Amino acid sequence: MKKQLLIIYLIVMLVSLISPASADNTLSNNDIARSINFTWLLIAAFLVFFMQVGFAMLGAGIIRVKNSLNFFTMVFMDFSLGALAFWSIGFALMFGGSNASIGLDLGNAYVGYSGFLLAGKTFDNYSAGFMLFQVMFAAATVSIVACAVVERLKFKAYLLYTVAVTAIIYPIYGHWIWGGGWLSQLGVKDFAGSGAVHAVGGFVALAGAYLLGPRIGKFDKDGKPNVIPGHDITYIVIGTFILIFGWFGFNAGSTLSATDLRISVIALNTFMAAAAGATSVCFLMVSRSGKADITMICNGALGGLVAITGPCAYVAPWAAVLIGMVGGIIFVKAYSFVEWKLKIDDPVGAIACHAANGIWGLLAVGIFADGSYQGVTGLIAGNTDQIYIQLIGAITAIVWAFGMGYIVFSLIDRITGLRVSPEEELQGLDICEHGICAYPEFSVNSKDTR
Amino acid sequence: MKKQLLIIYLIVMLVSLISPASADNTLSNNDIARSINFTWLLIAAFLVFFMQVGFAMLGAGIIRVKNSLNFFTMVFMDFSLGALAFWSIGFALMFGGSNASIGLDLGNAYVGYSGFLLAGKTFDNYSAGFMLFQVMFAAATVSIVACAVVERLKFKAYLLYTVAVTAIIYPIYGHWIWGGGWLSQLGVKDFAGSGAVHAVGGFVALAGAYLLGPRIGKFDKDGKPNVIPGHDITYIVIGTFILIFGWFGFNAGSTLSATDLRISVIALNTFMAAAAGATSVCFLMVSRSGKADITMICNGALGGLVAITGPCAYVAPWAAVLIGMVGGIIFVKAYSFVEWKLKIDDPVGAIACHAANGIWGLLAVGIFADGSYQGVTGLIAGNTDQIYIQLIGAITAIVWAFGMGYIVFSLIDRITGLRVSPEEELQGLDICEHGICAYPEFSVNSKDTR
Amino acid sequence: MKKQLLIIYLIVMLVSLISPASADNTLSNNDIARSINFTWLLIAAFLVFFMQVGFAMLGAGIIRVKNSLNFFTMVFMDFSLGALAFWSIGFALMFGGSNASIGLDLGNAYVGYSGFLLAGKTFDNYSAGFMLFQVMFAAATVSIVACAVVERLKFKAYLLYTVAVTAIIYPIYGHWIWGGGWLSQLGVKDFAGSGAVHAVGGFVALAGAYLLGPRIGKFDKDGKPNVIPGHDITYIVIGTFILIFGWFGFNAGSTLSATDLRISVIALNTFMAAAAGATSVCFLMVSRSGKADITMICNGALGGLVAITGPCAYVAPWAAVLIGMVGGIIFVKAYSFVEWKLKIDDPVGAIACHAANGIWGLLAVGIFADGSYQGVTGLIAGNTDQIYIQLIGAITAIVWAFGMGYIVFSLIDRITGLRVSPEEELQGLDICEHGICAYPEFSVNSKDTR
Amino acid sequence: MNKIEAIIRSEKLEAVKNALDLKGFGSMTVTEVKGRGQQKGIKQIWRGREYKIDFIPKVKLEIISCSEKTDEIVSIIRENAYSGNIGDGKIFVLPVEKVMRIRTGECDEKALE
Amino acid sequence: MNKIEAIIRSEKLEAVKNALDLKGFGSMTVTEVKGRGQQKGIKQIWRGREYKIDFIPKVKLEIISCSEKTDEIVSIIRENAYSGNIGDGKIFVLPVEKVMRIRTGECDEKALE
Amino acid sequence: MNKIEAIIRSEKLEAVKNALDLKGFGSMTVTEVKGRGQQKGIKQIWRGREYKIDFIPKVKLEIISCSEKTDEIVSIIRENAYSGNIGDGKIFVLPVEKVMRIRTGECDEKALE
Ligand SMILES: Nc1ncnc2c1ncn2[C@@H]1O[C@H](COP(=O)(O)OP(=O)(O)O)[C@@H](O)[C@H]1O
Ligand SMILES: Nc1ncnc2c1ncn2[C@@H]1O[C@H](COP(=O)(O)OP(=O)(O)O)[C@@H](O)[C@H]1O
Ligand SMILES: Nc1ncnc2c1ncn2[C@@H]1O[C@H](COP(=O)(O)OP(=O)(O)O)[C@@H](O)[C@H]1O
Repeated sequence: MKKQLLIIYLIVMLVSLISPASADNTLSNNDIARSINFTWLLIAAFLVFFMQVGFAMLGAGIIRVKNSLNFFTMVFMDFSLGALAFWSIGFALMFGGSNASIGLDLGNAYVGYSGFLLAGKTFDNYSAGFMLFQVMFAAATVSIVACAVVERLKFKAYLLYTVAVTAIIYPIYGHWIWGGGWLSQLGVKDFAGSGAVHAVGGFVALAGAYLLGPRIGKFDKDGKPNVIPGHDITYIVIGTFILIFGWFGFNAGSTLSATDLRISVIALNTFMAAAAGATSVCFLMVSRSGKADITMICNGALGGLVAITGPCAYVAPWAAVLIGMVGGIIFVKAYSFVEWKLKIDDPVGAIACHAANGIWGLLAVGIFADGSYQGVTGLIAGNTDQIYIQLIGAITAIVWAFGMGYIVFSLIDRITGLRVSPEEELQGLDICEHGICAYPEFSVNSKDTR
Repeated sequence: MKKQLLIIYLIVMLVSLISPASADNTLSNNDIARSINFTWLLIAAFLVFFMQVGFAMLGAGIIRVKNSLNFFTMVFMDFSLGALAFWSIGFALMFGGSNASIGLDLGNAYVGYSGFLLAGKTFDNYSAGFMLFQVMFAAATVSIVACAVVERLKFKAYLLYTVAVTAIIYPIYGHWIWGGGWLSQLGVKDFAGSGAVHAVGGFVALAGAYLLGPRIGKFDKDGKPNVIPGHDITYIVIGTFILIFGWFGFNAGSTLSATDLRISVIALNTFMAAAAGATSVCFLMVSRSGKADITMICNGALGGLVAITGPCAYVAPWAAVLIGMVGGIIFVKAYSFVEWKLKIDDPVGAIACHAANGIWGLLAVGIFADGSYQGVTGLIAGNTDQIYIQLIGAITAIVWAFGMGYIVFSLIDRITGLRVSPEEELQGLDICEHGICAYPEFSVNSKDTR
Repeated sequence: MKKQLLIIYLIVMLVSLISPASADNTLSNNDIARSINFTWLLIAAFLVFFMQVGFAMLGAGIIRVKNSLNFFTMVFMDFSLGALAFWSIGFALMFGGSNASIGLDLGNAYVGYSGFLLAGKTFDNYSAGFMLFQVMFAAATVSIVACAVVERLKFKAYLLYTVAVTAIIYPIYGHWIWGGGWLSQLGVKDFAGSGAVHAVGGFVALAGAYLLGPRIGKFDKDGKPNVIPGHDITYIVIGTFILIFGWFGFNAGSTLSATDLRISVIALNTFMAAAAGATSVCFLMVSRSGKADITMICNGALGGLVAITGPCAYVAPWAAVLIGMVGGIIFVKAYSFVEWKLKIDDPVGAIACHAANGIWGLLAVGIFADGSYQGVTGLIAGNTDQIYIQLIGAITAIVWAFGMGYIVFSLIDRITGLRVSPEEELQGLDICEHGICAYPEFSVNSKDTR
Repeated sequence: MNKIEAIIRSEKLEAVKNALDLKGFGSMTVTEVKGRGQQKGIKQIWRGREYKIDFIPKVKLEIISCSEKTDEIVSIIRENAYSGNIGDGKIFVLPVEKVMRIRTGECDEKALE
Repeated sequence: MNKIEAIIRSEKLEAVKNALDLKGFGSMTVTEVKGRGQQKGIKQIWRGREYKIDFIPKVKLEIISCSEKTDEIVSIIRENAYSGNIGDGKIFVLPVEKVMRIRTGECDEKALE
Repeated sequence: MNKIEAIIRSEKLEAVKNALDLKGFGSMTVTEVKGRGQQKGIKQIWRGREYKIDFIPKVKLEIISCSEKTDEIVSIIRENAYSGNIGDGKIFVLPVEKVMRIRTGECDEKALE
């Protein structure tokens, strides 16, 4: 991505040198190109923002009603507080030294250090739009973690952790792969963030869920996981629809420009992977139990999307279908694995969806990239190296995200404590942390409401 | 539409001949025009995709809670499985021979046969975006049918029928009218699909609802239809809002390009027709019963939208208002007609909304087209021929869609059976087909839950 | 804004003179610029339209379930009926004489009078898109008022009042500030409508809520306000998410063109103000009661958005953060003030959110405008005049909106009566005005359902 | 006087109500309840795994009647709530000491007219 | 001891609760129910057609009381649930054999203190 | 025969149900109710202001039993619904005159087997 940024930036600079008088009468080609690129980038940013409400509905629906409002509040605050943290610190750590825009000139292979607060010479029309797009990715990473720690994490701990992810954990890995850091120098390719967003989010989630421990009642004394159904399946489906809608911006917007006509292939690949993930899971579930099991189908679509996020620009539609199908199945298998083998309680399935498929997406680049875009090639194009390079990117994501997640959650534990009291957990976090339940006028039937 | 496609395509081709060096330094005008057209087309496709969740919420809200999840699942799978079917077969049948893009070169007046799997030379940046836009229309057609067969159709039958519609029924009519087939040669005009999407969907729905028979309890022994209220009126309204939002993409995106500045007239006409449909129904209902009857108002807006879909580019705003107002009233009348005269049980009102107004939309072109766009004229511009031509398009849609719907549903009946057992129907399809109900923690009051 | 309109318009005109042959082969730069500007304006209009469902969900969730459908219907009809009223009358009063487009040539400093029904020479591609964008603002103004009068206003009175706002009250203030009227001549700056939309809507709301009186049970005999909780907190949060999403179009679309690259700064400022408003309220509430109080956080974000709407183009991100933070706090304070001091019952908090922050937004231009856009400067740029000019704009908004609101609601009182009977109010307006409740199959627990 | 309580299938409520109405016993109070007994629970599926819902939604009918009418009402309920399958439910009769109609203050038999 | 059951209008619950509370009868259990009787159903409209909802939402109040207090409680409920319109509801009194407070194991009168 | 009514904490239902099941008392009917008593209401917050919810969600268990089994059932419920904190709830026992199983028409003790 760094190269792209540079090229775009150079074009922008060039133009302002060549045509200084362009503002006052008719517009030059490059003025216009810039405006179409801005339009594309901004609309993509709006769409990625909109994914937040998809996350909120999906997660809230999958959990019990007594904690659903808490989940909504978590997602709402992660983009709000996260925006302030990313704007003031994260953006500088991530893109400092990338020269993606004026003023982003200080940084090394490990971390950037220019552009804090988007102040000084860093601030211009281009960097503003660019940061808007990037901040949405940071927020998405946090929301992924929320999925795994909900129903028991203290709200204050969540606020602290939001700052840690948006100011440090996400931006630094981001710098390595998208900000000109050592992974990008190695040649790791992650177009829209299977690794940078999803694997990182997913492995922080793993650390968080592990340190928090399971919800009361999730595991029997003999370690058998119990079923804890959610409360609003329609929200799960609506949330998934919204996520797919926003994902178009997430992936196709990652060209950062509309003059890169690959956007249409990316959008199509994104859609086909979602459709394929949903379809493969649908057939799997129906063949197993005769029931369509819509929540798994939704996660199949999301698994497909996570997987295609990294390779979306480098592969052909048939490969997107394949990647999506496998992504759906990976979700199903990983979901059981987390519950039955790792014995970790991940209420919304973030680890199976984002961690497992994030890795799959990184590797898929090394397999299916066909050289039709930016010369990236994988196994099917006869390049056996890329997959190893991708593996390095994947392992780095795992180590960094799990490690940092572990450290941060442990630190927060010392500061505020991680977990609400068992009484509060039984009563539900909506009442005890937010003072109100989600549906004050409705009768709720849940087994363990106080 | 075929002509448009050709022109766009020719421009695209021309440019690549003229300016082979355009990629490496500054961009040519046609490069930029392409990128703005791609941007428009893709965003329109995203909006049309988003209509799916509008359909899902609208339909789920109008039916009983015990089947609401089934409806969500149907819509979710129709775009998922439908995407695979349209990509592999439908697209080739529809646009083969249209020359809308390279490789779409084989086909005749009745069917296309090139571009299968979007493979080979057919696959390029342009065709990818074009297919993405088109696949959303195929999915919309299926969702329309879902509205009429819900609460009793087997889920497996639905999957089969989704493939039939997206791979064959929709694409072939689509080929006739948009892919260079005989209807387009005759001069039938259907800008964004009053006929191709809505009338076709609506008449397949009629066949399906007829073959399935009414829900248990819908008709008295003496044939009087009973009232079966829905369960979530807020979803109906939200779904309608979302559909209007997406419809902007449906209609205005159908220029396939943003350099065609008619897009703004189309968008305005779309909005005015929705507003007019809602308003006319609101006044009608209030004058009848003193109650605003919001679900009818919503359908009034949708009736207006279906009606304006065909003529949206060819008419002036005042005509859009008129078309929308009549569309609203047509919905109200047709809704009663289906229930009381045809004695067909169409839970969500798809026949009244999409079949009746789809035909009205086709005819409205022949009445209100004023010659201000692409020279299409109707009665008000003194052209008395167009309305007959439009009538041919309408009759063809009715015969093809009802006939094929009848055949396909009859075939599926032999393969999997169409209808769930009466016990399953009473219990609700959510539990029996999907294994879970929509709101596991809420008390539900419905008369006939087991 | 008028100047902008003129410039854009002149460019458009110029181009059509210079390059008359542009349509038939390749496109000129200005053709392309127009198409990107249309694309931007239209998509922004779609987003602003989508805010309507945000309003509907937010408001419906904050009130009791027995009136929630009524609120949905109000919002649905305000854009529907409002579109017809604005199209036929309001648009002409607002932009007549502004020369924003051909045919908008008659008007003076106080009112416009050309462009009725968008007919005659006024109607062209540009004016169609322009009106579409503007009509959404009119609808938003009405929806703001709905928030304050809900749970007791008669539906028929609401329809009358919708016409009054969209045909007269909003357009005339709009003419003064955006249509070339006296406020714009004075130099009042209100980029996207802190004053024109939000303050006007908010002060009409104040008049309406005052004349209607409080809901039964809202105040004790001794005037102490009682707590009347809402029924669906998730809708409040989802509605807020949707509003933020749409607000990107509201603010950044108000450039009316994408070739004005300031759009990206505007979008970023919009987002940062929302985030800052949410964050400041979150910390305030947590420090007060230990509870996050999500509905207040949502209103904090909205308060920040209302406040940034006027200054969004003229200020830097750090100022947007500040404006947003203050906006959040203003909401909290004003909310108590309205309840405890004014003793006015405003169920959804429209007065605190839109009236108070609308004024704050107007003044903030005079404080934080830094001269980086269109030369607008405020206190921080050493210009002490602008704030006084802004004050004039603010006072005008207050006097005009409250005055006209008072007159219109008083008139409607004579025609249809304003308020439903106490029996109907107790039963809820859903049943008595719309004939059905929002969730027919669910048990509702509210204290005062019949 | 008696209080008749019947736990019946939700889908039989309509029929029972109509039958009672026909015979002039239109007054009743109905509650949504969940029950368990010989009827096995409902198997559901959540994210790939089966689990059993132990309690099955039922409807509880409550009718206060004069002692002479009790048997008639009980048998009307029984006939119309009957499906023959496990889970049809039960009818209980309890003694009632006093009844008052709030609107009129009438007591006992009078309050039931 | 007695069990007092009262079917009242939902909007009267607040007043009845407060009145009972004032006299020291703060303990009660409340259920959302639906009832029918002389009160006609609610007319609703669905997609252009009227239909009638037969059952009207009501609230059931249950109070276990010592026999001596029963009459007082019944009359407090009656006074405060009264509107004078059809549909005000009914109060029933049933005999109770035994009461136990789960927390303490206290029985009968003691459990009701 | 008796009707045992127990108002218990929602979160104890599972334990009570299992304990009863073990001893062969698997049949019961359950209703969501709201109660008040010595237990104070729940403080909630709405738009910056505290308010109190007076009624606390509870679960009502209803079991019809033969008179001989009543005491056993009552004590099983008591043991398993017990937490020791205010709000544990109460158990009431009422007399029942008649029981009928709808499916078979069996009456009284037979209907309870
Ligand atoms: N002893 C009992 N006490 C309370 N409720 C009972 C009892 N036995 C049955 N019920 C209620 O009756 C319903 C049907 O009973 P069940 O034993 O399943 O079928 P059947 O009555 O046909 O034998 C149960 O779901 C429960 O609600
Ligand atoms: N015989 C009865 N058995 C059970 N519930 C009854 C009986 N009669 C009345 N009710 C309850 O009381 C409510 C009010 O009764 P209704 O006859 O409508 O008015 P009123 O009590 O003022 O004459 C009913 O909705 C029903 O819930
Ligand atoms: N006299 C009563 N009549 C009806 N229900 C009661 C009565 N006393 C208590 N309850 C029910 O029992 C629940 C618990 O009672 P409470 O007095 O709060 O605690 P405890 O039983 O531990 O003293 C109440 O919420 C209410 O539902």
